Amino acid sequence: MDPGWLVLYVFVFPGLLFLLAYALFMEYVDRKLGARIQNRVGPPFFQPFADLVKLLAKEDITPEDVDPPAMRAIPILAFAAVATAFLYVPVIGSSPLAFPGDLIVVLYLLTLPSILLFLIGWISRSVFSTLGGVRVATQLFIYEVPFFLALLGPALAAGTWTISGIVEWQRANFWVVVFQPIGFIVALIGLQAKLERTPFDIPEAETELVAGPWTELTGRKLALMRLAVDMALVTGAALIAALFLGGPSIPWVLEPGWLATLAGFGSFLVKTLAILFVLAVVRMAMGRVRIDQLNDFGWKYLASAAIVQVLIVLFLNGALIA
Amino acid sequence: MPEVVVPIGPYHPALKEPVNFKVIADGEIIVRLELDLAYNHRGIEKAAEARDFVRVVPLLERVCGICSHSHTTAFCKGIEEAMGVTVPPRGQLIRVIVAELERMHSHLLWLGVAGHEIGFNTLFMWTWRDREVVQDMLEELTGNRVNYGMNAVGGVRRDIEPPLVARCLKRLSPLEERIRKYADMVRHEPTTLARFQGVGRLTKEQALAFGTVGPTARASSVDYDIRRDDPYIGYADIPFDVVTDGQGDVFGRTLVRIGELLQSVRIVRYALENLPPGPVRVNTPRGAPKAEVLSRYEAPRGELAHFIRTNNTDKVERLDIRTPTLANWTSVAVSLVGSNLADIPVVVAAIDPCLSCTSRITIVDPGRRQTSVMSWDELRAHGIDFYRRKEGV
Amino acid sequence: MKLSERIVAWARLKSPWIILFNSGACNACDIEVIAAITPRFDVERFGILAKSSPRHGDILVVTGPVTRKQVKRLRMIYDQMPEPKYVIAMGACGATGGVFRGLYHVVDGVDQVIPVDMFVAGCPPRPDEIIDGVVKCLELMKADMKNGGKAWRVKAPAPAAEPKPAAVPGTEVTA
Amino acid sequence: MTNASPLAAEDVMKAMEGLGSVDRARTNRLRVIVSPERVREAILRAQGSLGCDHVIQIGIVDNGRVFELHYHLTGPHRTVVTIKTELPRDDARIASSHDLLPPAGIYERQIHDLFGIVFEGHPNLQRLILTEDWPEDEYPLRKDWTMRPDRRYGGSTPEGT
Repeated sequence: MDPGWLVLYVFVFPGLLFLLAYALFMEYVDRKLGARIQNRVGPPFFQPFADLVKLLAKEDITPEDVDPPAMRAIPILAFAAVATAFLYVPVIGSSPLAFPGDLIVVLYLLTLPSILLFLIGWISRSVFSTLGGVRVATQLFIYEVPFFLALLGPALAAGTWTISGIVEWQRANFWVVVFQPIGFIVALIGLQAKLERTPFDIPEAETELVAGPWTELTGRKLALMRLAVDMALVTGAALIAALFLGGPSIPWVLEPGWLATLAGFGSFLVKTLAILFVLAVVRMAMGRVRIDQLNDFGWKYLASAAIVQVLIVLFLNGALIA
Repeated sequence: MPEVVVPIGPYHPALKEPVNFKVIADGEIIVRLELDLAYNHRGIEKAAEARDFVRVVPLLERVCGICSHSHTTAFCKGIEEAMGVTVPPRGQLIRVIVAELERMHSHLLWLGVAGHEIGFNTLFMWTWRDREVVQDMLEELTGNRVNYGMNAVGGVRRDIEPPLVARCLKRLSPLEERIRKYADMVRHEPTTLARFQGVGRLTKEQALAFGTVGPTARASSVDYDIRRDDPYIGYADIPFDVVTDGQGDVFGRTLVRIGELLQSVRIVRYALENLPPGPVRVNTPRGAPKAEVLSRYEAPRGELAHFIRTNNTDKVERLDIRTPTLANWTSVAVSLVGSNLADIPVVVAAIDPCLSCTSRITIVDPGRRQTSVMSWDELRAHGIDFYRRKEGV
Repeated sequence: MKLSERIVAWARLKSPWIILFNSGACNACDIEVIAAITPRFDVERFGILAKSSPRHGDILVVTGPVTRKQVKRLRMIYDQMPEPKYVIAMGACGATGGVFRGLYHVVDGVDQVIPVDMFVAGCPPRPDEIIDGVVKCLELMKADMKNGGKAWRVKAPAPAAEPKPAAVPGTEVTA
Repeated sequence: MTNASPLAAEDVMKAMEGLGSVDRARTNRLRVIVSPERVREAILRAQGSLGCDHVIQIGIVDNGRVFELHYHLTGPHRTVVTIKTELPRDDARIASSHDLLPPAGIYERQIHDLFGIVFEGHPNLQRLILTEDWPEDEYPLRKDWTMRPDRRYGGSTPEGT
């Protein structure tokens, strides 16, 4: 690929700039949907942007006894990890940066914000942050395994570890969700838990721990961390759309090429927003579970369901080859 | 992980009111609990001794903004008893209407807050939306949304006109329908069930021993309701049922409150339809003869007691207020030990604490205040010993 | 103002996050503030969010006459908030102590403890009035940004606070 | 347990025999006046033979001469049994009843803080209600208490908060 195009791809579209804009838009859609379900009007469309700018301009307090460079670095790391992960997820056709095994890298990069959130809770020297951080780590061990297993299904079926490859395979065959519905549901639940949204917002449970690991964050750090989570929402939704719903591919051939790309982009938007819709409705229709209840649920049902799904995929693969 | 002290409050988002628990948690399990509650102490009892009856009523209204009518009614009926004055039936029924509307707004408020405590914000928003209907009725009846200013010694200060009665009656039916919907929602929503059932359980014996009152006691099948057991302001003639439940946990308390909401709708409807004609207020003497009255009242949170001593002047010699929240605190502190950190808000909220009532005077520490850290076995032993001592009485 | 300053000023006005602190009120103001969040009034329309950590807040809403026990805590919450921060004192109690003025365990008004930018009258103020108060506070914020800080509002030094009356509590005429 | 027949004055008189006089303060409230030393005995008897299982309130009155303590108890019969006793102002102490009535621990602590009555045997009679820096020897709800201008009553700090 032409290096000029690559720079454009990484920084403008569908890289950083688009990601930022889409993340803010997603947050708006999420909040607005929630408000409508709750019988309210909800925020205006520029609200996430206003919040971001305001937080960036606010005083930045570093609590006593906290290592300032570490505190400063963590939100930036989280932001960078998610922004990088997004580059490998196909938005308009395949990603030019795709390489064998990029699915593993994306999953790893998406785990980073949670670990960093735990770290920032741990170093904040506040009881609420520490407990929140410990809860983040506990929750991480509960949802990561089923989430990874669920995302393993499409890769096994397609026989490739590149996300773009899985998308291609789906274009040739059919959407993964058709024969892996369990995996799809587990992946959605895992994403909800990863993003710490109700009913899995245990780490930042407002009524118990003020704001969990977020308690001591101010100004820029808070802004970046919020943005990282919004971007993780986009990346996670895009990832699930790519792995289960055929990503930006469209089932029929369009001419000319730019029209196909445009249609692919449209299908990307529709699919991610549909996933967001499901996540938002779940968020609004439920209360928060306790961490021990999540532990029960995660290991008893979620992990078993994911394993069953993987076994089914393996069996089907074997049957097809035989 | 070592034991952590989690300070909950006095500024804490779960409880918009100031209270402080030092929760000593081992990981997620509560090991010990230290309560410190009097952040709202303002000294109202002292002030009540220095002001005359007319000025005490607005003061008592501001003991607590949620149960403002409860405090004034308890006080007024105590003073009326000391003076030997009878309030005309119309005035009494208007008091009942306001009291039951207040119970409705308080219970709806509680239901929303309980939803908020478990992160179920949609329930919170929906109940508070319907609470606005009650608030509208209260505003039309009394002229104010929160501190009604309705009571005076000798009766009520505003009469209800027939068009207003019709308007209120029209609002009741949709409200009742909504309440039934919430009852259904709470019974079937899985996360609510998971968070409410089996949490903060009190047996009937414990509920009696710790002196709980109101919905907290009634959820542990203690059949105790001042409205029926010691009828006041016309409750003797009004048909209603005392709602009890045998589960004793937060879920039981929720069901009791929802049941009481429906009963309140019934009472308000009955009272509106059967308003007798006549005056709403009688003139009272300026002072009260020497007397001693224990005025009990079933506030939304339970039995409220005003102990009033008068001494031939227009001021009380002593006004001693025992609020329902104060009576319920001991049970909370006991039932929280050993439970999960995440359960604190919901268990505390389950008694519907009204801290500005409570801290107007006092408080509490049921456990011994050791500074040493107890091991889990020691704690168990302590718990067993504690219950044995309490229940042996 | 430079363009960046303009954008920041706009963002601040569009996204005020509030912190609610009860410094000894009777709950009436608190439930009215919470009622303002709920569907009938829905302040999220204006970008107002109720936040839980004082580190995230822009506007501190204080209800109630400050009781002696809460003075230290109120001060601490205020100190924890990042600049620029504003304080709204709610209701008659927040302004003067209301019916509790002169009682032995209150210090009569929020401005005895922390600087207050806006008072909202009422006992309790209706949610509409609370929203109006926040909006007026935003106008003040705008004026502050135009004039470069809160200093322009100080015209003359405030008279020294009167010493607390030593009379028997409750005998004074309430304001 | 509900709707048991109300207590008759005779029952209370019989139960409280030898402790003090019984009078009827109101239709459903009976009052027995006992000396401070025998309060615990009276509570035990009320719990035993009168079946009182609920303490409503420990009311306290400072009438200028003495402190009056009123233990309001009730039970399934829904009649309020008030046990009244008087304590001298200069040496106000009485045995604690926290072990007989679990909720009483709370009420006694509040009374101690505001009136300075000492409940002997209470496990934890500490300050809870007033602010931490309130002067130790001042009890605001006593009739003869006034705020002294030369003293600092906590809350505001010298640096002008």
